[in-house]
Amino acid sequence: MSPIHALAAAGGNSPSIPAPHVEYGQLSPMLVVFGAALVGILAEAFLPRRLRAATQLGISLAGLVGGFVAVVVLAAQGHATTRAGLLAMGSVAIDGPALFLQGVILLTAVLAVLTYAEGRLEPRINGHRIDAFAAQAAAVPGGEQERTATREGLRTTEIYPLTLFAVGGMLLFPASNDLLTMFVALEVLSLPLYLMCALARRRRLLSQEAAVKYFLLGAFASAFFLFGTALLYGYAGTVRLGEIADVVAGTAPVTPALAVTTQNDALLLIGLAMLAVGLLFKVGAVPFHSWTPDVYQGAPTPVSGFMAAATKTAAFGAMLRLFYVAFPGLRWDWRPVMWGVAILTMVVGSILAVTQQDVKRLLAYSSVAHAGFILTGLIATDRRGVAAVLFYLLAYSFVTLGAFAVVTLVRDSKGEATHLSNWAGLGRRSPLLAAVFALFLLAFAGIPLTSGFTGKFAVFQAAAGGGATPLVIVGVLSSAIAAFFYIRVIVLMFFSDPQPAGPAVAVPSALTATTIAFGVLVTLGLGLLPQYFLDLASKASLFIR
Amino acid sequence: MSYLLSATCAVPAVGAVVTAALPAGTGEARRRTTKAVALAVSVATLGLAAAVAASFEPGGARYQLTESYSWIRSFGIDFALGADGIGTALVLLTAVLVPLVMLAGWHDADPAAAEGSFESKRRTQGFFALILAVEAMVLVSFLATDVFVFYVFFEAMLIPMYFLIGGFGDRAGGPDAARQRSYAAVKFLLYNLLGGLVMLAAVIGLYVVAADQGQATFGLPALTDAISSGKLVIDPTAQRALFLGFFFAFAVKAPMWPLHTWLPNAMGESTAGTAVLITAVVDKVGTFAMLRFCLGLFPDASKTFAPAILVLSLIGIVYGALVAIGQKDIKRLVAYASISHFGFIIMGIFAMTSQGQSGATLYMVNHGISTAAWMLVAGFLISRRGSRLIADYGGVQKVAPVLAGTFLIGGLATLSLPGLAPFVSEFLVLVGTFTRYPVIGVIATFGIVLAALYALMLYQRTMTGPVKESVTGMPDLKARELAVVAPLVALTLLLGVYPQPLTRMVNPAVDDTLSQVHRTDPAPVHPVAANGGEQK
Amino acid sequence: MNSLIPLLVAAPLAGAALLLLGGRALDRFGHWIATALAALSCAFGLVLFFDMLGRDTEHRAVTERLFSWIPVGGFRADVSFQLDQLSIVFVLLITGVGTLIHLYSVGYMAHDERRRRFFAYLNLFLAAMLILVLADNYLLLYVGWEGVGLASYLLIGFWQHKPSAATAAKKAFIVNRVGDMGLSIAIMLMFAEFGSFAFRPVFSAAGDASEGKLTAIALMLLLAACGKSAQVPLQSWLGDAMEGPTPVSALIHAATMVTAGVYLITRSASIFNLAPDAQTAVVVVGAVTLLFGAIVGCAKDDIKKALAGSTMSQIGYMIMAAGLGPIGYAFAIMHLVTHGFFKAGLFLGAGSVMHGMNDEVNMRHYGGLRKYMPWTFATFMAGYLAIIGFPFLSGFFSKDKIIEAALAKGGTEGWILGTCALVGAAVTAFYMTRVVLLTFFGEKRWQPDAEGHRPHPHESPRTMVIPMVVLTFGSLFAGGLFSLGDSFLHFLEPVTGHEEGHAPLSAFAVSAIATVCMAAGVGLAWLKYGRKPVPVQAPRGSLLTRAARRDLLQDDFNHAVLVRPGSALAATLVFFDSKGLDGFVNGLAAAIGGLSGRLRRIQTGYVRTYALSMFGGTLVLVASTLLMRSV
Amino acid sequence: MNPVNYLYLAALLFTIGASGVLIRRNAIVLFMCVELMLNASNLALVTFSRMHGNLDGQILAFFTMVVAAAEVVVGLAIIVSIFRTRHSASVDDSNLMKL
Repeated sequence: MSPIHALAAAGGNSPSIPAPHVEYGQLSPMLVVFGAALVGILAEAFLPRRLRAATQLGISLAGLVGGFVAVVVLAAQGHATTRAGLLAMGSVAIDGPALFLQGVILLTAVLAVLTYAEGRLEPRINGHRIDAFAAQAAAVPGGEQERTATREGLRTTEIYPLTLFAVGGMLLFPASNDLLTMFVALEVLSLPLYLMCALARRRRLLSQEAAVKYFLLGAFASAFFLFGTALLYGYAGTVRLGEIADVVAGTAPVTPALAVTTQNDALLLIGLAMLAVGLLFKVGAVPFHSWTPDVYQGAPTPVSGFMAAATKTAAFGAMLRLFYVAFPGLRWDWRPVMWGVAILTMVVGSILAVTQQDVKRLLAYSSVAHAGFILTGLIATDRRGVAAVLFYLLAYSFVTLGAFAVVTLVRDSKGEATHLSNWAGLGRRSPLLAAVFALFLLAFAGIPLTSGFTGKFAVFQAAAGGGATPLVIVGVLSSAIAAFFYIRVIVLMFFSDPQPAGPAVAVPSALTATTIAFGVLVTLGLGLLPQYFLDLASKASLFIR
Repeated sequence: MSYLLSATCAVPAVGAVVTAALPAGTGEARRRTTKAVALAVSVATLGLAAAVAASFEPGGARYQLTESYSWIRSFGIDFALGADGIGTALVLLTAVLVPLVMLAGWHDADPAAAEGSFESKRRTQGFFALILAVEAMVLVSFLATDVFVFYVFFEAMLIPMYFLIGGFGDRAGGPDAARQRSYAAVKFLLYNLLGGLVMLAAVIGLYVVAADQGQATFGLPALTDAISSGKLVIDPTAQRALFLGFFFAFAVKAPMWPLHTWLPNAMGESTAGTAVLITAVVDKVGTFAMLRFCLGLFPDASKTFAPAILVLSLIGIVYGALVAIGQKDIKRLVAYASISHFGFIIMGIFAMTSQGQSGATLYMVNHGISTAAWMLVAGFLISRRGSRLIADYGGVQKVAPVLAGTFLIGGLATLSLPGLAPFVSEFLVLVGTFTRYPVIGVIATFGIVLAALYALMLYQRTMTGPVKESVTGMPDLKARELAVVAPLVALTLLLGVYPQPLTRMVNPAVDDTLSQVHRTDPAPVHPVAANGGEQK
Repeated sequence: MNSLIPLLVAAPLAGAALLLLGGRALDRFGHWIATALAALSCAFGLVLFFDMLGRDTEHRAVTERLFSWIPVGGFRADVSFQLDQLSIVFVLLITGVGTLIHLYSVGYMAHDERRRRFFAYLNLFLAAMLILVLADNYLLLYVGWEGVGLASYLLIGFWQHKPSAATAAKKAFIVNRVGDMGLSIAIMLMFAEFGSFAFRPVFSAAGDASEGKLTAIALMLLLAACGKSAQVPLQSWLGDAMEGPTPVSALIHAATMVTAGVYLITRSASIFNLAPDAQTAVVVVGAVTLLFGAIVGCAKDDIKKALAGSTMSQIGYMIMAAGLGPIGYAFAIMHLVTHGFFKAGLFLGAGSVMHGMNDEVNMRHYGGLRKYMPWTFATFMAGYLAIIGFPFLSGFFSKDKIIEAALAKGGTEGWILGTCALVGAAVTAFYMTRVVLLTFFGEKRWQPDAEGHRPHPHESPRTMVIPMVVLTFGSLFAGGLFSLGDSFLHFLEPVTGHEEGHAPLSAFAVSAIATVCMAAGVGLAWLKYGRKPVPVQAPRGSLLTRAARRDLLQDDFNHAVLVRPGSALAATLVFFDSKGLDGFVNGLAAAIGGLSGRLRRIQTGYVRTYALSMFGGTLVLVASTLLMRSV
Repeated sequence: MNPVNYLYLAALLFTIGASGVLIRRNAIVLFMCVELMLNASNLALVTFSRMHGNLDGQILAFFTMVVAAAEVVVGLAIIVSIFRTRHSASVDDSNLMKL
C-alpha cells in the first residue's frame, strides 16, 4: 500500500507522512542526466559565450556517458534480471527492458550530441565556427536582430541542456511503473523536443512551423493520454500498472467502490484506447503519424535524427510496459486493434514514402513504416516478442542516426540539399559517402547481412510464433514496397548523372564522422554477428511487476 | 573438419574486399593491376573448387566436407556448409565461368569517355570486386546446408548483382541507355527482392512449425531427416503454403514463365559478362534451390504442385522459344532462349524421375557453359559494332570467320546438337519427363525444332549473306577473346561426348532427393532381359 | 580386328578436327590429307568386309563397345558400334563413294579460298554418316543422324555469302529437325516401353509390346525417315539443298545421307514387321514421293534440281520397297546401293558440265556439249542408262525387283503400288532423257554469264574425271553383280530377313513391261525435246508444269500453313510479353505510385487536419476496442 | 449528489476542447482548448478520487496542473516566436510543409 492509501485509510487527520524511500543508486542513470542538465542551465547562465559551446558539449557528454556507465553497472549488478525491482515507492521499475532501452537511448543521445557540435559544415562567419542551430532562436527570422546575432557568431547552446532534459524524460518513460510517472515522463521528454525543433539555423520558418505543429499535436495527444489515465484510474482506483493488472484480473481485494466501477468495462477499454493514442502518437503510427514528416523535415537535421531514434525507442519501451504489465489480461481486446494499426502503419507508411521527393520526409515515412514493423513484434505478446522489439529498436536507432548524419553532409549554398534531385550522381562524386548511405538504406530495406534484416527477422519470427502470420505476410509485402523507394534513392545516387550545379559533400569533423562510423559499425555488426545482442535482448526481455 | 569449403567461399569474398580497396585511379597501369588481382583470385577459387570436386566421393555420404559454425544460436542458425553432387557440379561451373567472364569483360569497366569528369575513379575496382562478391555469395548458396544461411546469401547476392547491372552496361545502348539500364537493374532487384521476401515469410513459417515440434533448427539435413522419419510432420495446408513461398522466390530467380520479364531487360542492358553471370550462374541458384529445398523440405506439396509446375514450364519452353524467334535484339534473343531452357530444367526437376533430375542438373551446368559461349561471343560481336540489333549485322563470317564459327558452335550447343553437352541433358530431361508424363514430354520436344529456328535464324541473319558495309573491316577474335571461348567450346564438346564425370557425381544426390519425395522411376512396360547398352 | 571399327569413324573425324583447327598452314595440302583419310577409312572398311566374309553367317555381326555414354538410373546409352552385313554395305558405299567425291572435289574446289574448310566438312560428314550406320543403339544413331544433318547444313550453306545458300541450309536443317523430333520421340517410347533403346534388346522384346505402341514407334521412325530422305511431306528441302557445291549434292543429297531413312526403316525391320499399319503408311509415303519427285524432275530446267527430283523419286522406290516388309528390304538396299553409284555419277557429271560452263545450271543454256566434254558425256550416259533401267544395267535389276515386290504385295494394294512403280519408271525415263537431250544434244544455246563471259566448254581435270569413270563401272555392273545368284540378297538376309514374294506376273513379264514403259518415256522425251529445237526461254507450260516448277507448290503450302502463322504467333507473343506480362508488372508499380500520390493528399500541412485524423483515429480505436469486447 | 454527473461534465468539457482544437484557427485558442481537455481530465480524476476514496487522483490533478503550466511556457514561447515572424497566430498560415 502506498502512503497515500495509508493516509486515506487514516481518514486524513494524521499529519504524519512517512518520508518516501528512494533507491538513488538504481535511479542513478536518470539522476546523472538530470543533474548534468541542471549544470548545463547554470553554465548557460554564468559562463561567457565563447566558452559555452565547448563546456556544454563536455557537460552533456559527461552526463550521458556517466548515465550509460551507470546503466552498464546496474546491469552488471543484475538489476536487469535477478535483482530487478520497483523503486521510488513502486513508481519506477528498473528491470531488463528498462535498462536495455535506457542504454540504447543514452548511446543514441551521445552520438546525437556529437552531431550537434559539428562545426565544420557551415562556413565560418567572420572567424566564428557555427553549427546547425539558430544564432538566436528568439530573433525574428531575417530580422536585424538575427543578422547581428549571426554576425557575432552566436550559437544556441541551450540545445544541450534541452537535449539532456529530453533524454532524462526518455529514460524515465520506459521505466515508469505508474501512469502518473509515465505522463510526467512523457511531458518531460516532449517539451524540450518541441523547443529543439524550432532551433534550426537555416529555413527557420519551416523550423518554427515544425515546432508549432509538433507542439499542438503533442499537447493534443497528451491530453488524450491524460484522459485515458483518468478513466483507468476511475476503473481501477489506482494508477500502478501492476495493480491495474490485478484489478483487471480480478485478483485485487474488492472495495465497494471497485465493485461499482469495475462493472463498467467502458471505462477500462476507452481508457486503454486513449492511453494507446498517446503512445501511438509518439511512435508515429498511422493514423497518428501525420506530424512525423513535417516535423522531421522542419527540425534541425541532427535533432530529427535524435528524435527519430530516441523518441521512438522510449515510446515503444513505454508501450511495451503498458501492454505487458498493465493489460496482459486484456490481450484479446487490444491485440486485434493493434493488428489493424500495425497493418495500416506498415502499408500506409511504405506507400506514402514511394512518391517523396525530400530525403528527410522520406526517412520520416520510412520511420513510420518501421514503427509498423516494430508493432508486429509487440503484438506477439510473449518474451520473444519483447526481445525482438528491443533488438529492433537497438538496430533501428543507429541506422536512423547514421542516415540523418549523412543527410547533414550533403549541402549546397542554401544549406542542406535535401531534395532528392540534388542527390543524383552522388555515388560518382563521393562514392564512399554514397556507399555508406546506401548501406543504411539497405539496412532500412532489411537486406540480409545488415542489422535491419536481423531485426526484421526477429520481429516477424516472433509475430509468426505468436500466431500473427497474416501480419508477417503484410509485413513482407510492405517491405517489398518499401524496398522500392530505398532502391530509388540508390539508383539516383549511383546510376543517374549528377546535375552540373549539384550540391557538394562537406567534409565533416571527427564528431559527425564518429556518429556515422558508429552507425556503419552497428549496422554491419548486428547484421553479421548479432548473437551477443540477441542474447542481451532476450535476457532483458522480462518485465518486473 | 576440413576447411576446404569455407576457404572456397572465403577466397573470393576476401578477394572482393581487397580488389575494392586497391589504389584507385584511371591510369591504365592501375587498372591492369586491379584486373590481374581479381583474375588471380578467381583462378585461385577455381583451384579450390577443383580440389572440392576432387575430394568429393561420388559413392559417399550425401553431404561431404561438411563444416558447421554456430552463427545465431537464438534462431538455431549454424553457418553450415556441405557439398553434395549437385552443389559440387554447380560450384565447379561457377568457378570455371567467373574467370572467363572477367577475361571477357576485361575492358568493360574502363572509364567511358562519355561519362567524363563525373566518372568515379574506382570504376574498375568496383566492377571486378562486385563480380568476386557475386561469386562468393553464389558459392555459399550452393554449399549452404542451412536454410537460413542459404536464404541470407540468396538474397544478399542481389545487391552486387544489382550494381553490376545498373552500373556497367554494354556501350551498345541507345541515347537513353542509362535510363534503360537503371530500369533493368531496379526491375531485377525488385522482382527478386519480392520473391525473397515472400520466401522470408516461408522460412520463418518453416522455423515456427519446426520449433513447435521440437525441431528448432534451420539445418537442412536435420530437417529433411526429421521429415522423412516422420519426427517432423507439416500439415498439408501449411506445407503447401510454405512450398509456394519457397517456390515463388526460386521461380522468380530461375526465372520461370510468367515471372521471367526481368531477365530480358537485365541481360539486354548489362554487359555480356554480367548477362552470363545472371543467366549461367545466379539464376542456377534458383533451379538448384528447387531441387534441394522445395523437394527436400516439402515432398508432399512438391508432388501436389508438380503437374501445375510442369505445365508452366512447358509453356515457358514453347513461349520462350517463340518470343526468341521474334526478337530484334541479339542479347534479348539469348535471354528468351534461356527462358525456354529454364523451362526444360524446371520440367526435369518436377518430373521426379532420376533421368529428369539428373538431366536437369546436367542442364544447369551445360546451359551455363553453352550460353556463356554463345553470349560472350555475341558480346564480342556487339562490342565491335556497337549495336545489339540483329539487323545491323550481316556477312560477318566473311570478315571474321573464327568469330562466326564460335558463334555458330554456341548456337548449335543452344539447339542441343547431339555430340555437344546440352544434348545429353536435354534428352535426359525429355526422356525423364516422358516416362511419367508422355503428353508433356512430346509437346516439349517441339522445343527442339523451335530452338533450331531461333539459333539458326540468328546465325543466318548476322553472319551469312553479303557483307554489310557496317561490318566491313571488323576484326576477328583477339587472343584474349579466343582464350575465353576456347575452354567453353572444349567443355561443351567434352561433356557432350563423355558426361560421366558429372553423372557419377550427380546421380547419387538425385537418387537421394527422389527418395526424399518417395518417388521411383516408372518401370518400363516390357523390360528387356539384358539391360540397354550392356552387351559385351 | 573389331578394334578397326572405331577407326573407321576416327579417321575422318580426325581429319575434320585437324583441318578445322589446323588453320591456314594446311590450306595448301589439307584437301589431300582429307582425301587420304577418307581412303584410309575406306581401306578399313574393305578389310572388315573381307574379314566378315571370312566368317560364317551367324558370326558375321560383331559389336564393339567403347564406353558408357550416359548412364542415369535405368537409362543406359553406350558409345557402342555394331558391324553387321547391313552396316558394312553402307560403310563401303559411304567410304567408297565418299573417297571418290573427295578426289573429285580436289579439282572442283581448286579455286575456292575456303577449300580447306570444305574438306573438313566432308570428312565430318563421313564420320557422322559412319556413326549413323554403325551405332548399335538408337541414341548413338541419333548422334550420327543429326551429325550428317549438321554436315549437310554446313555444306549446303558453304557459299554463305549467297543468301539463297544460307537460307537453303537453314531450311534443310529445320525440316530435318522436324524429322529428328520423330526419332527422339520414338526413342522415348522405346525407353518407356522396353527400358532400353539399343537395337538387340528392343528387337528381341518387340514381340511383347502392344501393336499400338509398336505402330506409334514405327510411325515416329517413319517421320524421321521422311525428314532425312526428303519424302513427302518433309521433302521440301532437297531441291533447295542443290545450292551446295555439286560434290556435296552428289555425296550427301544423292548417294548417302538422303538414303539414311531407308537404312533406319530397314534396320528397324523387327518393329515395322509387327506394325502393319505403319508399313502401309511407309509404302504410301514411298509411292507418293516416287511420283512426286518424278513429276518435279520433269519440269525443272536447273540440271541439279532435275536430278534432285529424280533422287527424291528413286528414294521413294526404296522407301516403298522397305515398306513392303521382308519381301522388300533387301531390294530397297540393293537399289540404294546401285542408285548411290549412278546418281553420284550423274551429279558429278552435272558438276563437270557446270564446271565447263561457268557454273551455268540452266539446261536450256546448254546443248550439244557431247563434243566438248567426251568423258563427262560418256560417264553421264552410263549413269543415264542405268537409272532409266536400261536392260542389264544396275538400275534395271534393282528397280525391277522392287516392282516385282510391289506387285507381290498382292491384291489391289499390290496392283496400285506396281502401277505407281511402273509409271514412275516411265516418267524417270522421260525426265532423264530430257536432261540428256537438253545438255548434250541439240544445238548450242550457250548464254554469256553475268560478267558477260561466253562459256568455253572444256573437259574437266583428271581428278574430276577419274571418279566419274570409277562410278561408271558401278552404274553399269553393280546391279548385275548383286543379282548373280541373288548374292546380295543372301548376304543381307540374316539382318533384314527375306521371304520370296509371289508376284501375279512372272519376273520376265515384269521386266518386259518395265522396259516398255521405259522405252515409252524415252520416246516421249525424244518427241518433245529431241526432234525440234528447244526454246532458250522456258515456255509458260501447262498448269501441271508450272506447278511442278514450283515443286508442286510445296513451299507455298508450307509457307501458308506453317511459316506465316508461326511468325504471326511469334510477333503476337512478343507483343503480349512486353505489353501483357511486362505491362502488368509495370502497371502494378504505377498503381502503387498512383495510390501513393493520392494518399499524399491527406498530408495537407494543416495542423487541424492532422488533429482531425488523430481524433478520428481515436474514435475508431475506441470504437473497435469496445466492439472487440462486445463480439 | 451522484459524482457520476461530474464525469459527464468532464467528458463534455473534454469533447468541447477536442472539437475546439479541430475547428478553431488561432493557435492560442487551439492551445486553450488543449488546456480545457487537460482540465477535463483533472475534473474526472478528482471525481474518481472521491469515488474510490483515495487521494491518488487528486495528487495526479496537481501534477497535471504543473505540467500544464510548463506546457504553457513552452507553447507560448513557440507561438509567440512564430507570431513575431508571421504577424499571425493562425495555424492555417503555417503550412509550408505538406504532402
